[in-house]
Amino acid sequence: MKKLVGWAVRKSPWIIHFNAGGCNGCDIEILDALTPRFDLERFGVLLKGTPRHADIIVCTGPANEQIASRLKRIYDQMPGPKFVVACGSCAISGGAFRKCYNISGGIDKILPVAAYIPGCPPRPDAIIQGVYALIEKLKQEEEKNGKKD
Amino acid sequence: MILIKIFFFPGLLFLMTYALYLQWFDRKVYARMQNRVGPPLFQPVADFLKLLSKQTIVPSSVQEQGMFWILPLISFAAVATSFLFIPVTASGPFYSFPGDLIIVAYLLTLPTLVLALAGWISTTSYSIIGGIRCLSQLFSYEVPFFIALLVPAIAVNSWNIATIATHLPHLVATHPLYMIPLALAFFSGLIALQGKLERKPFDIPDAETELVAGPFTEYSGRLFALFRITLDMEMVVGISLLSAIFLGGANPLMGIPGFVMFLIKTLFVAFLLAAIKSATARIRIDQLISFGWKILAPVSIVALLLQITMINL
Amino acid sequence: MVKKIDIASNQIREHFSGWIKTGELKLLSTISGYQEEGNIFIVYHCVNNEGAVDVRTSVPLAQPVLPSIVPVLPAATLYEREVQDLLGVRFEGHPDPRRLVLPEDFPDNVYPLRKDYVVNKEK
Amino acid sequence: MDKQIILPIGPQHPLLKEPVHFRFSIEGEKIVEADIRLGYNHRGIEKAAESETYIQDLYMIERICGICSMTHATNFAHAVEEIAKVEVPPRARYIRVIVAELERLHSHLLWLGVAGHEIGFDTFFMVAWRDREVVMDLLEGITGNRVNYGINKPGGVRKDISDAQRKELQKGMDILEERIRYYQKVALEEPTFIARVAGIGKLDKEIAISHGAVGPTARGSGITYDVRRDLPYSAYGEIPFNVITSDRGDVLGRTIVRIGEMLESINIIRYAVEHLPEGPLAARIPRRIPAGEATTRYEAPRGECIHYVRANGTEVPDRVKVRAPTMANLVSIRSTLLNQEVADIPIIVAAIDPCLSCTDRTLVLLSNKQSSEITTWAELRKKSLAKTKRLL
Repeated sequence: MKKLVGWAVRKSPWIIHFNAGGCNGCDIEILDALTPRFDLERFGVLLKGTPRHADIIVCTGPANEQIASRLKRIYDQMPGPKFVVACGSCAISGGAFRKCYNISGGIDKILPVAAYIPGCPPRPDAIIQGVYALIEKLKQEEEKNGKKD
Repeated sequence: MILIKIFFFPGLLFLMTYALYLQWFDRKVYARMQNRVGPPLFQPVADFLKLLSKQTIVPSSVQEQGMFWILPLISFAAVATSFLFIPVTASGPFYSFPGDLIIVAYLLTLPTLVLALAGWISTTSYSIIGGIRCLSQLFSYEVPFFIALLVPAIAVNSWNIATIATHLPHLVATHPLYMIPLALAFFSGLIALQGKLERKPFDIPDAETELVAGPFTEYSGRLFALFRITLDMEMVVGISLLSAIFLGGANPLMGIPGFVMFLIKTLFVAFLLAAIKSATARIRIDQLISFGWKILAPVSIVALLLQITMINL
Repeated sequence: MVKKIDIASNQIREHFSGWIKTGELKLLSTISGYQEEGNIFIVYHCVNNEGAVDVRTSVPLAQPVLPSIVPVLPAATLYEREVQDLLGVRFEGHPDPRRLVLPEDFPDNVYPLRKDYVVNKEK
Repeated sequence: MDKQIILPIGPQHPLLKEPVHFRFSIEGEKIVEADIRLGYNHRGIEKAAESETYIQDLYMIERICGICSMTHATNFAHAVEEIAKVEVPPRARYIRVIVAELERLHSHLLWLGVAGHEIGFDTFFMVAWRDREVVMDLLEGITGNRVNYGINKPGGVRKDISDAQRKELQKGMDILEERIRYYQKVALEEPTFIARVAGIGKLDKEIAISHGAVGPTARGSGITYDVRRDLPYSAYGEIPFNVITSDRGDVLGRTIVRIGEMLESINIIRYAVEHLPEGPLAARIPRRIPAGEATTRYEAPRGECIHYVRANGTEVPDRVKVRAPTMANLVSIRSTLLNQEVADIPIIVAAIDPCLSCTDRTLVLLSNKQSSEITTWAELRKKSLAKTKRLL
């Protein structure tokens, strides 16, 4: 039964997008990944409005000080097995804005990040590859603790 | 024997699998119309299982915790029972008695009421407004939907779905003139069904860009899975009801077994719904009410009057 | 090229209301401010019928008060609030002098764009 | 019983790609009061810009906004060139116009798709964005990156346009023109689209002028102000084009203006590609910019964007002020939103095509106190629950 549920979680990752003060270049590319040319729905990925329905939160932007607390709160509202994907070099390390002292220098200072997608902005196919890498990581973790217990 | 019929073939299990299949079919057609690739076949199954395994959060601000849990079950039960009256195989529905058309029609309105209640209970400003919109939308498409159902009933003058399904094709063959009111009724019934299932252009309650997810905003995990599967089952019941009474349901035609005919007709109607969904934008609530009363209701009333006059001719 | 006009700080409102009455002012693009030694310069970037004009005025650092032009020209509401946030210039008569851009938990009367302010990167 | 509910939208909401916070108090479905809270997208670029050289600044200023990065890059480069009194060679000016118009095309197509999405017309979103890929490929061909092109540098341009790319550009323009003509037909005839767009978000001319609206939002209300024609920069003086306006004043008017502008951009690009002059790509510019100041204006896809740069003779700017077009349009949005329907909020907000990462680029300080009196989506929900209970 656990294997079946694991398969289901991997096959239908619903994402919610959170812009933590970025330049919305990455946000456009995420939306672009849903359009006909790159269509994320092939992997069952759906963009959901409320944190209640989402499994993966894709964060972009260097998370400036004011939005950091909101980001944490949205993350707490997400149910069940949830993952964070930091998309774009701003989200990873503050990127072009690392000199501005208002930012907290990347999403991993606030939330446990499961996958990083480098690029400024990453191409839509890089974003798809990132989500796919996260799914692969889930599979390996499952095999690992599958053998353990 | 009866238990197997209830739970397996024409009953629950078949309904759920067919509901998931139709959801996939609908999303695939919708995607292909936007020349996207669209989800793989097993996608709805994966979505359903994943939602079941997710943690269910009930917000503390909800006073009636119990109510929050029961609502999805009520609507699930309502839709499941209504499916028992629909003829799926040539041998007719599981249970049918004169007047089951009215029962099914009312059971179909129950989920919408439950949805409005769910929106009201979860007390977020988004879901409250979503709930209100559910109710205001209810009035604008229920009346045309009922009238549209009446037209074939009057033509065959019986309230029993099974008898309508079997007799209608012969009736139309003998009086080709009946085609006009039946076509009109089918058209308004289809549009009203689109409104009942809250699909575009009538998906006003859970308009994603304004109200986030309307009544569903607070639901997550198992409860949301139940709601989602109920909506799909409601689609299956609605479509098969329409195809039963208008297109002659599951009676075999030139050697094709009844069940296959049932599948072909329902897929045809589902394709129509998906086409409507992809071609239109979401209209506003006041436009919906004016559209419902100024266009949909008159069309179905005209169809009804035409049908009545034709019978007495 | 951009025409430059210098005006004393107390005549700002009359100057702009005059322009609006004669219909000369087509658009107030924005208001920007910078600090130089003892006083803060406020520059009103406008577009008139014949081209771009920068109207500049200055206020002493010790007493940075300027009449607001919002009653005459509503377009300036957000620009004045922004300069107020960042340079600490108080605009008298501004209908809604709430904080615009700085976060709520930002210490009051510390103005980031002033020269004396140093970037304290705690990270 | 007029029950007033506070409907908070933002900072995290499917309608907004970026964090801004609108707070509407509504009665039934009518909006009674609208309030806006910025600051969520604030990175503190201007203070940081004062501690980096002009070249490094250009790298950061270009990333103020993902959709109009060429706007900020060209505008900043113009300001520096004006202070240093450097003459940009004609070929560079033409290449800047070509890339600028390509960016306007992709930005307007993006807006068209998002507007369709806001009113639930997802097919329009998918189709508009699929055709936007044509522009993105052209941009990537010329500048090497889909967004944040990095083609500008103070004094000129970094990359050239080869003859093969010129043919590609012409081919791309033909495909786009045919698609955009189709969108024009859809926007003017498709009943459900028109039903959601006509007559709402009315902004009449006087308010637009007094509230300082710019770009398509102003031109949709009949104001004929376009920086490319009134204060021409780079090669716009030599390229014939006309300014599209409509005096409908509502969201449909702005849609007509934007689609018209797209067709104009195609003609501008075709003209520029044919008349691309020969010559060097950039002029030498000294590292230390002599003291001085410059105010430069640029017609961004969303309206007039203004940069004000002060130099003090060193290689680091003394003051950089950026005002993005959306900041100008935010003042007039309140009047377009009052007593409209809740269902129309997204399309009216989308009608000014807010680009908040531009608006918010000024300065914020790091602080550790965590008290906040204006709260987020979640806390506001608690606030609105308390308020609704009190009012019920």
